[in-house]
Amino acid sequence: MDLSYGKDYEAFRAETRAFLKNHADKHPSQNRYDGFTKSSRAWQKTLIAHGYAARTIPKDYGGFGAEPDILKSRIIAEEFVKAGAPMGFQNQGISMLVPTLLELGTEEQKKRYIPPTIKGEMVWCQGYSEPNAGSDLAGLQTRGVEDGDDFVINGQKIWTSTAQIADMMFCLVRTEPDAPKHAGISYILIPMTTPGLDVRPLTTMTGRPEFNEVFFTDVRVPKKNLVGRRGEGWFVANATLKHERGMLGNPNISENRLAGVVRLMEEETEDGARVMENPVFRDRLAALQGRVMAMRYHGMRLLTHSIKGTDPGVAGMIVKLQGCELNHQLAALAIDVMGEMGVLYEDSPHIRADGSWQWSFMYDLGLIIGGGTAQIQKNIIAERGLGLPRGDKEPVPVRAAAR
Amino acid sequence: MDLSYGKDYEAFRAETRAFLKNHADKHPSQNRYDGFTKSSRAWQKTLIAHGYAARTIPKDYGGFGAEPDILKSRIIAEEFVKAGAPMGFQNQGISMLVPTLLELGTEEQKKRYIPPTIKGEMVWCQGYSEPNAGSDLAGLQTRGVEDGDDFVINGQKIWTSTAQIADMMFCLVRTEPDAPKHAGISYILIPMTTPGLDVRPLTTMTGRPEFNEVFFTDVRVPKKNLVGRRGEGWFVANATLKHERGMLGNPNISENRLAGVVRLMEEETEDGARVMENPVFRDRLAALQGRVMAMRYHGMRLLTHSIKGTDPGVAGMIVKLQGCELNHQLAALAIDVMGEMGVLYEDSPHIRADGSWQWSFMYDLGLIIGGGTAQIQKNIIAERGLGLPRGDKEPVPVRAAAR
Amino acid sequence: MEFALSETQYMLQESVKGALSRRASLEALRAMTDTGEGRDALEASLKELALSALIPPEEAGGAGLGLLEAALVQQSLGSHAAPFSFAARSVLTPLAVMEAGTQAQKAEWLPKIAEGEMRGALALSEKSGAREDAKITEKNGRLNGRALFVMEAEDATHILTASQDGRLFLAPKNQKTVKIAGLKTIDGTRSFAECLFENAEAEPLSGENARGRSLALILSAARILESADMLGASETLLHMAVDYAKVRKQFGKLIGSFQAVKHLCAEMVAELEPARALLWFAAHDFGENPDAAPLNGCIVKAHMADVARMVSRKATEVHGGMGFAQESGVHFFFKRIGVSIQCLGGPAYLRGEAARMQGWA
Amino acid sequence: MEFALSETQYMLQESVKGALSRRASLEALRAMTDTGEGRDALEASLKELALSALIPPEEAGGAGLGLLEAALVQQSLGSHAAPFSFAARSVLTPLAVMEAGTQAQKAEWLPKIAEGEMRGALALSEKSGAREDAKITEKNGRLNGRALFVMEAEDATHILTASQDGRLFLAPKNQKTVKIAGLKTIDGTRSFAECLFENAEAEPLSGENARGRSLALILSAARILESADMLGASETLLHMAVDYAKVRKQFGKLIGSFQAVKHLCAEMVAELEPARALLWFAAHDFGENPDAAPLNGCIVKAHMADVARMVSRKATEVHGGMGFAQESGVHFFFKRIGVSIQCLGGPAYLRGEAARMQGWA
Repeated sequence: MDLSYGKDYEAFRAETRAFLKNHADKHPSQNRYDGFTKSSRAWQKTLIAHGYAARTIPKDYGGFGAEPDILKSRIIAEEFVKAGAPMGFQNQGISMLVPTLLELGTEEQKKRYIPPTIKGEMVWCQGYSEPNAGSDLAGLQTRGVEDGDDFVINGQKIWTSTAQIADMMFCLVRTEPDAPKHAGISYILIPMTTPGLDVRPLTTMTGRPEFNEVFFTDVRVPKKNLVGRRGEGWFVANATLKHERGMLGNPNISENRLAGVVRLMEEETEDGARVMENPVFRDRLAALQGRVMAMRYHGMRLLTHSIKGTDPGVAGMIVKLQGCELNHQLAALAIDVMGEMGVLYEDSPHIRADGSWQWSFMYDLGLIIGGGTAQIQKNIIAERGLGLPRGDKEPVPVRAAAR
Repeated sequence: MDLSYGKDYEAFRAETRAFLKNHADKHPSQNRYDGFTKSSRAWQKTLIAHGYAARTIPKDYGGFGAEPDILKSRIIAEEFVKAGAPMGFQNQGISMLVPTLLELGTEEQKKRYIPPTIKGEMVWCQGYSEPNAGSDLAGLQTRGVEDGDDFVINGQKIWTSTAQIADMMFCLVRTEPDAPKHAGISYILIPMTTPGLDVRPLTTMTGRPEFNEVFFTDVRVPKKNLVGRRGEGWFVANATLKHERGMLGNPNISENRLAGVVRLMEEETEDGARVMENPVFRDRLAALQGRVMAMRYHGMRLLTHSIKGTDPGVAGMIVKLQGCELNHQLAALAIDVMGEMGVLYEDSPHIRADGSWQWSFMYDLGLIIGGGTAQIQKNIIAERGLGLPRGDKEPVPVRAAAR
Repeated sequence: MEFALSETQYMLQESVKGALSRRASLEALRAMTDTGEGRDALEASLKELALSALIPPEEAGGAGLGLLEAALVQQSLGSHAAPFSFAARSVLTPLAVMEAGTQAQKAEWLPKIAEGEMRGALALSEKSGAREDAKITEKNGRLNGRALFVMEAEDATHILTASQDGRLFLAPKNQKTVKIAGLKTIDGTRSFAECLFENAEAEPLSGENARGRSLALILSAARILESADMLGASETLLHMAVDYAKVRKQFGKLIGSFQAVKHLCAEMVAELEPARALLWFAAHDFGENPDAAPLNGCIVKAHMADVARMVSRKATEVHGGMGFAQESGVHFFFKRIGVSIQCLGGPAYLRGEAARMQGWA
Repeated sequence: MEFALSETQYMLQESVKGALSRRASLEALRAMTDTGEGRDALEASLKELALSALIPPEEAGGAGLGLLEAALVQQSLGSHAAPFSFAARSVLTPLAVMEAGTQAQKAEWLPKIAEGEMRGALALSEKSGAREDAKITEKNGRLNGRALFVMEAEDATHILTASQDGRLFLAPKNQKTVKIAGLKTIDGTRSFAECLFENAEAEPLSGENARGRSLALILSAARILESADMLGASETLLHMAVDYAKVRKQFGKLIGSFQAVKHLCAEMVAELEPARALLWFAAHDFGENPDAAPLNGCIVKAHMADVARMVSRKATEVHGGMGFAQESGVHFFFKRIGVSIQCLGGPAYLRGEAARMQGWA
């Protein structure tokens, strides 16, 4: 048991800090940082050059070409957060598509797509979910019919974030309708400018168009845009999904939120008394603190497994379920602490923190549902983690997380 | 909406009070009143004579012969509780077997069994559950094979309360092993003195032998002890079960417990301060008070349906689930209020209320599980109450409540 | 003994629901909250039911009904998330006048309330845990100070408020010394505002029955009505979830056949039905036993808030992703409940009050 | 960076579990709690592992290990609900001597503790919310007063306690001025007693490091050990439930194939795994960062108590009626957890303490 990082890593940390100090005035602001501006692309370029972004992507494809090192990645994340500097781009293209191409793409696909993607010059969206393929992702019905050198695609995707600004979509399409459910799906890269492709915003409970629906009417895509073999898209997608692991349930989010609730309880008053003086709220706060700490050290345990390359077993399967719920509960406490001021929204007078607690409370519920509902997560934990028998016709699907 | 009982009923209440006043020194103590003593039988006889027990049982079978009147029954219950006088016998013979015989028994069976049962001279136990037939009661395997004028019974029953003192058992036995699951079961009355019948106490979590196991080895019972027709026992048992409704989840129990917790919080101290001064416990108490009140008025709503003979729909299906859970939560709060003193048990020094809070906490969990687990209750509510579709092979069983 | 709605009460509720089904369907609600279109038709349709005359006595041209009837109407409004002012305007204002007004005030205001000419907003949120510097003081018959979370101020003619010492006042809204600014909440179906009194004229409700109790009674009635609204919204969510579970398929099966979905639905109904009975009791008992009303108001609203929050969570989960999309309409009820939970005291505040009222604290 | 048990730590835990599997199976446990039969064999078997020498430093003949190792042992004991005194005797007493004793006291007691000749009981429950009139005062080197819920007094030679002003004392148990009476709890696997000091002799632990902090540290270690015991008992309950769900059939199917049963099991493990990490951290950090130990002790025990109560409920439910029958053995763990939850402060008390320590209250 050693919670320190050791001398070599502390040297790397010092190096990172020095870089950040030298570049303190050279990066764009972290707020609403979406990576698609001139200044953010310039910052990304600097980061790649110094090995703080696209760190393990081979130099041939525009990356820094370092060996994977989880602790160094974590140190980078820790120091960037401390310095308030924006990290390298984190989007579905970089976190999901690029690793998939590295593993299963053709040389041509790698050369063509990876460099602009990691520079932020090519933006991707994910075309997995459909209106009738939610928890049951493999039930997807968007069809691609072979026609000469192309596939002609018809159907609909939903829950497609960033579709409105994306250049490309990586998409699951049923190309062999008569094959068994999990076979007959292909993984295809589709330019968003292809005629017949229509993006419509999807407004959620939060009141914001967080996602899109994408409609396909005779969308023609060349066959060379297939990743992996035709009919093996389900397995290509699984390769993608494993890279997505850990994007949700990040304990840092919970820790920041906990600190935010503490500040809120110090500041907010009820009948002139600070809410922190209310023992009932203090009790809820302390209970959530216990949960946050448990998730923090649980995360360190999983990190250790990653470093060692060992399998954490069932412990590795619970992060999404517990982490999303915890964040939701922290937001719920914040709202209750604010009372009536906690339901203000948008540009209302008296609003606290731009309404972000309310937004989180609702968005977190979306996260609890999305990427495999809490119910599906529990099935997975019970069946894969604890070895309980599968029920008839209640299969555990492979699911995308945030989309 | 009228929460009063009306003039006629208040007259009946006055009459009841007068009876209780006149008999204040003529009844046995209410504590650990099990109805099987000389004095309790004498009291039962008095109650029947005045119409406060066996009230609606026809005079031909030793009852009082009144028309059913739910409000009068309720007034009797209210006034007896207020006066601290023991009610008429409430046991499985009276609440389950007697109504079944009245509906489906032969004239000979009625004449033979009802009079001694209501007098407390014949004690019954229920032989339904088996080790492999719990939630799935219809899966029972105790077999009765026809032999001349008898059935010869082999098998095992479990969760049989009062078996150790019972004279008779009403029992479900599989008499046609090749018939479909729910057919082929017969409802048979078995004298507990029959050779081959062996009763062994079953100790529960509470540390007390609350139940028994009953073993049958070539137990020979005459065919005339069949109630209803052979193979129709499942439907006879259903007739029994409907009479059992409302035995669990009695809101009076919750109200008494709530009052008990309030007293406890006034009395118990922590570091010299009354627990009632602790806002965290007050908050829990007030939350449970809301639940207790909701169940009280829910009970009045169901009572109104009973009086009118109308169907309460799904509202009638939730009492066991909610009531047992509420009682369990009240006991949990009481234990937390007492802290370390709350886990004392049996004859320990410093123990509070004879350890009854701990006993309740554990026994209530048994009630939550017994008579159809909370999970089975929820299936019933969803399928029968809300019309959700049955899952394959997850049938909703007919279940016995307390046994 | 009859703990059930009477035929008349049932019919009243049905008639309100009927009008709302015609004028406040999900589609209509979307239009009303997006563009305001359809609001006039809804107002007109409900005007036919003369809801403003529900509470005032017959001699004032009203129906003289009680808080249970009002709660049934509010429950119907909640069940459609209807953008319609009722609680402050048609229940709490007349109740305040009837409880605390002089004979002259009753004679003046009750007929106007029944007619819908006089429409009160409610500015009492600072009496349930004041936030920031919210408070109203009275000096020489003039009001000063700030009220947050004023309910139904839109289109009101008066503001019903209370001074620091607990006396009730009716302040005309249309005076320069009263400044009103809208507050935007997550709930687009009801209006809230903040109200600044700068030496504003106001009429004290100073009848012979006016006492500290009057304020407590109005707060209790307001909490019971919020509870009724939450009950209605929760019922709709339950029904939407059950209906969805009966048609939505995943893995080749109706999702309602999965035990996890069944249990979510069962847990909702198992909490809602007893909560309904508690609401009936509190609303009925309000008229019968005013001494118990303040405590009942706290208990019923704290409990209903817990139940409604649970239902809004679980109903959304049953809907899966669709519950999170505005397309399903779930969000209207989810957010309306979210506001009701905090309005006039969140659960922890109300349980604290309940403890105090029972001498526990 | 390595947040994992070392090979040695893992082997220590396995060796304890191995001894317990042989000597404290469910059947053996039944015999030990019913008649006492088998206790000697268990004692002997664990004596081979020299658990009493775990904490004392090498110069005192001990292994000089830390609280994490001790917690792993206690977790194993909890996982078998083993009727064996370890926490007070072999961890808290030596820690108290090492933390607060003089050089002479260390030299005298630590070797005897390591040998098992000196066996301390813990009388500190009145420092976690005193019940009734429990308190210990010191005057002229003599102790007076009453301690409730003294742990491991059976077979102890000394009682470790603290005076009102927070100084630690070791009182020999075998003196006329110390009266001990057993307390019976729901948990038949551990012994509790009340202890009356009537002008009893006691030795103050008065080394140069003796401070108010010493008491806080011992309390923290005690709470971390209780948490470890709950973790072990909860793990066993989870495993029993999962195993049962894999063999028990109802409706012609394994009950583990029903979604409701799956979800009960998933909910247990989803809470238990992070709680395990929290326990590892608190136990490890105890030696690294004593300033944080008092807070960590409160947080870990409050959290573990919530988790363990949930697990004991759900594991029993998975077992159905069998969970309620003593035959299944579920009750041993259910009740051991029930006692641990309350011991040395229930969740609400500990969260109150945690708030105070962080300056929130």
